[in-house]
Amino acid sequence: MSGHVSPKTVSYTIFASLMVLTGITVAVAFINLGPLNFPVALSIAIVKATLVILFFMHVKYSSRLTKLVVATGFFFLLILFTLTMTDYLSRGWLTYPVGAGAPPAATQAH
Amino acid sequence: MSDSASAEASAGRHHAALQHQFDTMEQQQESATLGMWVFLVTEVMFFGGLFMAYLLYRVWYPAAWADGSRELDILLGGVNTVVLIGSSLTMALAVRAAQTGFPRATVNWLLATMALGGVFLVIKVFEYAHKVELNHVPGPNFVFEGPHARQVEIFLSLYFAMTGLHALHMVIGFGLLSVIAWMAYKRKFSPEWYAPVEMSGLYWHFVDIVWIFLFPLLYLVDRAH
Amino acid sequence: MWSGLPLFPEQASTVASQVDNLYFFLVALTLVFSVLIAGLMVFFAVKFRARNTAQVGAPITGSVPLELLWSIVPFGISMVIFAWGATVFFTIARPPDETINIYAVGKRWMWKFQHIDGQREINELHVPVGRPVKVTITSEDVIHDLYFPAFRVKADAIPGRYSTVWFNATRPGEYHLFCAEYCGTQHSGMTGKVVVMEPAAYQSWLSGGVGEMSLAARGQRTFQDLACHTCHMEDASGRGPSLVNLFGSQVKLADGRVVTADEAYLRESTLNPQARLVAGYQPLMPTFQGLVNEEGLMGLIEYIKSLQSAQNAR
Amino acid sequence: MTTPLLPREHYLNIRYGIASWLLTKDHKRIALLYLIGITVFFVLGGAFAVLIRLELATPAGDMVSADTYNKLFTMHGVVMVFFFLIPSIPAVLGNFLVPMMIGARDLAFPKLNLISWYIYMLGGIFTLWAVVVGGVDTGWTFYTPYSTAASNTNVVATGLGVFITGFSSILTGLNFIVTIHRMRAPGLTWFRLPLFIWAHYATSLIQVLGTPVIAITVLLLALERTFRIGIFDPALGGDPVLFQHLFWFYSHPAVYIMILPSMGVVSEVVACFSRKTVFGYSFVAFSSLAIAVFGFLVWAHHMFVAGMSVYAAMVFSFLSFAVAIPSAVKVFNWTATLYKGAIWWQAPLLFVFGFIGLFTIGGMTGLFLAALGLDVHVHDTYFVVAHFHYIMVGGAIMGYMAGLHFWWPKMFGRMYPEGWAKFAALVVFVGFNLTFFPQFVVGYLGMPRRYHVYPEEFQVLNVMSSAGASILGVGYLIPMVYFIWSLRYGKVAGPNPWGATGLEWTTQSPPLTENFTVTPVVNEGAYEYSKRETRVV
Repeated sequence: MSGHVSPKTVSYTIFASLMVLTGITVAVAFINLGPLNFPVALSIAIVKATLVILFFMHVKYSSRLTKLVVATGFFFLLILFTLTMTDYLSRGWLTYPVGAGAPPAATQAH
Repeated sequence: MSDSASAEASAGRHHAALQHQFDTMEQQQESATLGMWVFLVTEVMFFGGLFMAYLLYRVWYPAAWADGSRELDILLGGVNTVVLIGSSLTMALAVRAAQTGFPRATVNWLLATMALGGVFLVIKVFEYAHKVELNHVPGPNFVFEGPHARQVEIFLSLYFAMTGLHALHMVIGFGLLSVIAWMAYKRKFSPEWYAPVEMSGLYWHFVDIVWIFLFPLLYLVDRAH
Repeated sequence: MWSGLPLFPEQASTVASQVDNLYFFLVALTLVFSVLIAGLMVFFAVKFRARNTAQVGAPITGSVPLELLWSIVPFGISMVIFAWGATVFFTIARPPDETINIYAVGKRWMWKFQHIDGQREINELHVPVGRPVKVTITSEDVIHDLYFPAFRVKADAIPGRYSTVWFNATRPGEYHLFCAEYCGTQHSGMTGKVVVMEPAAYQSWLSGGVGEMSLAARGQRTFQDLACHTCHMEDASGRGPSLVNLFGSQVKLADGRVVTADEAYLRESTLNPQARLVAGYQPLMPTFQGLVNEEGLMGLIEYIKSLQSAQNAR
Repeated sequence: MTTPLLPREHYLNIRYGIASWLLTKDHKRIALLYLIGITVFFVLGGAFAVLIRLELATPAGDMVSADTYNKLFTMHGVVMVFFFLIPSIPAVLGNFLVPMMIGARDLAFPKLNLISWYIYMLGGIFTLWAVVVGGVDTGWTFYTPYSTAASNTNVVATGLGVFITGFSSILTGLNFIVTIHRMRAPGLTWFRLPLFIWAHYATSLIQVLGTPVIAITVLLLALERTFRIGIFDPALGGDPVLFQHLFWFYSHPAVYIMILPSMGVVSEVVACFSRKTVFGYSFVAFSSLAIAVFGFLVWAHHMFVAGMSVYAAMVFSFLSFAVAIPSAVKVFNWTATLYKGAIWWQAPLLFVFGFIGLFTIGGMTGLFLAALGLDVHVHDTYFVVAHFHYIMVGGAIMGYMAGLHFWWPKMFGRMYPEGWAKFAALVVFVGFNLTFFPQFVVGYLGMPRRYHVYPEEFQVLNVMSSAGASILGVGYLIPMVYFIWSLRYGKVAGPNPWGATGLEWTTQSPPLTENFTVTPVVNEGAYEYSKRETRVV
């Protein structure tokens, strides 16, 4: 067996960092950052997830293949999100004069 | 094709846990790890569908999302986050104990992990029970006061779908760990072969990661508005 | 009654020929490539047929120039098709500025049409020749799809949303009208005909519906029945914003966004008033979900459209 | 030349009894279990198709009621897509051949492989149960809100069947990926792999990345239908189009799950029967991966008239044209492989010729559908029906038939009757074209799909299609008969009746349970026919 053995101190350090980040994300939730709320919360979550993946799950010390597999998963997840949102976010773009139409004269007077 | 005998055929000695389709323990271990990672990728995509729905309706109904988020108990959610990250730590230590050949420690860390997982689930049950009391469970009996009731229902639908599936994964993980702990107790693992411990560890950490996203997305977002 | 073996649909709208030209181009292209591939395959298979059991093929492994050739050429061709298709699509997707407006509601299993002048039809649609017609479509239950094969256009009727399809009919006559999105038992019975008429005949057909109120007038009656006028007054003195000159204008919302007051916005604000609340107003308006059906909504929208002050009327 | 005898011991006769099959961990036996399962579903789906075509022989709805008709085409779609086409080549030929081609004794996870089969059968039983207790009428696409709010048929049971079977597909893909990465024989580098393996690797990627999304989508659908939670229901604020996005995120790549393994078969067969290496090996190999990846970027071309944004439609249209290129590259390379070959006219090659011809038409008509302005007219008409049958039946099933004939001697040690097989290939080709070509025409005329009754002017074309379908049915029945016949009476094949390259041909037919007595060592590319002096026969 040639699995990577990480020292206990690494595990404890990672745990402590995760706790700190949890504290930060909770604290930040009570501050109104306007449109930044979501990106900040998400970024902290991504950092936390990355720590778990790299250290608790040993990906930092794993083969290139494992790294590739992990990256592939998130890459396709991103495809799902971005291409779907391409539709939703551009729905209103095609504008034509909404007054469009030639209402019959009779109904125009008011 | 050359029919020269391969090296491992003459190697002779096989580990008891070596399956017939593999040549070496190393090959078997690598295959198991790769298989587990590929499985976790499918899990990512599985939860991905839910996150997609979450993303869309969050963009559509930001106000309802803020209202719904405020309905969730940040204290319980926060405690659960700490508990689950703690269980990830104990899991990592269990794997380390198995790698380095300390079966007693392996069992103990696994039991600690299961205990923390149990705490998480119990807290989750209390959260759900509270929602049931308030008729906040989406469906025909759903009641919610406020201007965005219908959109909040979607938020809570997603809340239940996401946390419910997550909890289901926890339950499965709990079952897995009990088997692994028993095997460790029976001294089935050694520094040469601890694949099941490592696999369960990967699974458990994955479940933790899902929660790392669920917590801010469901409990925290737009709370300050 | 069937008339032999039809191979090609009638062209009865301005876009039909555009769509068909692309179709002919692609048919020709398909023919060229199919004949090329099948021809080469058969030719090689016959010409290089093994003469004896010991024969092996020539040691050819590949050719990068050839690979590049048959990657780049098809890519170029496909980009031409893409651009062409997108251009035609844009024409289909964007109605002209001046159109005759008709509302359509799909309901299992019928199509209900409302003309601005008040005529209502089921599974039949009368339109004049030579004038662009825009149909605003929605559904009362599941997804349907309003399809005019002779005009080469279709659009899904989606519950809770408006979609549009437009066409400019070129030839008087009767053509099929289909539901093209599966909707249950009588899906294949959700058909009808679109009758394209000469302008004069269309005018007399329009005025034939004696006693029918115009759609806007019906909407006005709904407006009063639902007591909308008690809050939405003509001047801005009501509890709700005035609706005069609202349609087509830019509306500032309570959360700071600005939206265009189009059909979809008016529909949403009736059914879910707080979703996009106008700045400066309290969230007092109740939902009218269940109190007014899709056709009633279309009347309301048409009524609101008609509320243009004199200087704003186009 | 002496007639060879069957080997004394092989995977089929090493153990007898039901338990030795139902508890087997041998990938070859599991492949045969799958073969039986998918054949049953193929016959079932075919029976639904026969009834559909009979009904459509006349414009009136005179044979079955509208509700029955709707259930027929739904069940035809569900059974054929989820229970036949998706598992067909990977689970039968892939299961049998992936370990043999890479010189392994089994897949990496044999137990998981058996579990996959049980999961597949369990999903199948759920679906059959749904059929027996009344069927389902939503179309295989399960579009909301019809499936959640309107249909009163067994949507949840069928959905559950699809959900369960999805896990079988995922686990098969996972098993292949790990096996191909970790179990290759010494010397078998990536660029010495048979193209069949490349194709299955690409297929597995799609299975692993796409299937979970359909699983969660179906789950949400079931929740929506049961509890009215509102995620897809416009009446509750949800978006039915979101369902379509999630559904097609899997279901479009799923088309490549069906076609890619067929392409793998075609590469093997073309190389073998032209006694040449595949032209542009690395281009064919990478085009499989390109198809798998690009296949995930194009799904919304199923939704151009579904109310999506005009700009998103343009993005998806553009990407759809991009995915056409690797497919075209493959077709050109196969054709070029024939050039200066020593073409040996055997039945598998005839099926492959059918594949190439029909796939070319199917692929080219795909361009019609990717072209936005044209798609508006032909979307949801019989043009689409014809197009995807050219891909799935003309492509995927033709490839499956080719592969089944090509490896039949390896699987059972006996030859199928060559003359009958050539005849069947011809019948299938003729019947297929007669069935589906008229549907292009009737589709462009504007006949919508899923129509129980239709205007009378479409009748001639529909009658042609129904007549073709009966020929096609016969074309599929003939092989079923002679395959079964050959199990007992076929000529004994010997280890390598085609004189083919590839590790699977270096062992006895049928192979031993552990495939190879000694792990083979590979020191050359996959298709070194030109180095061979004589054919083995």
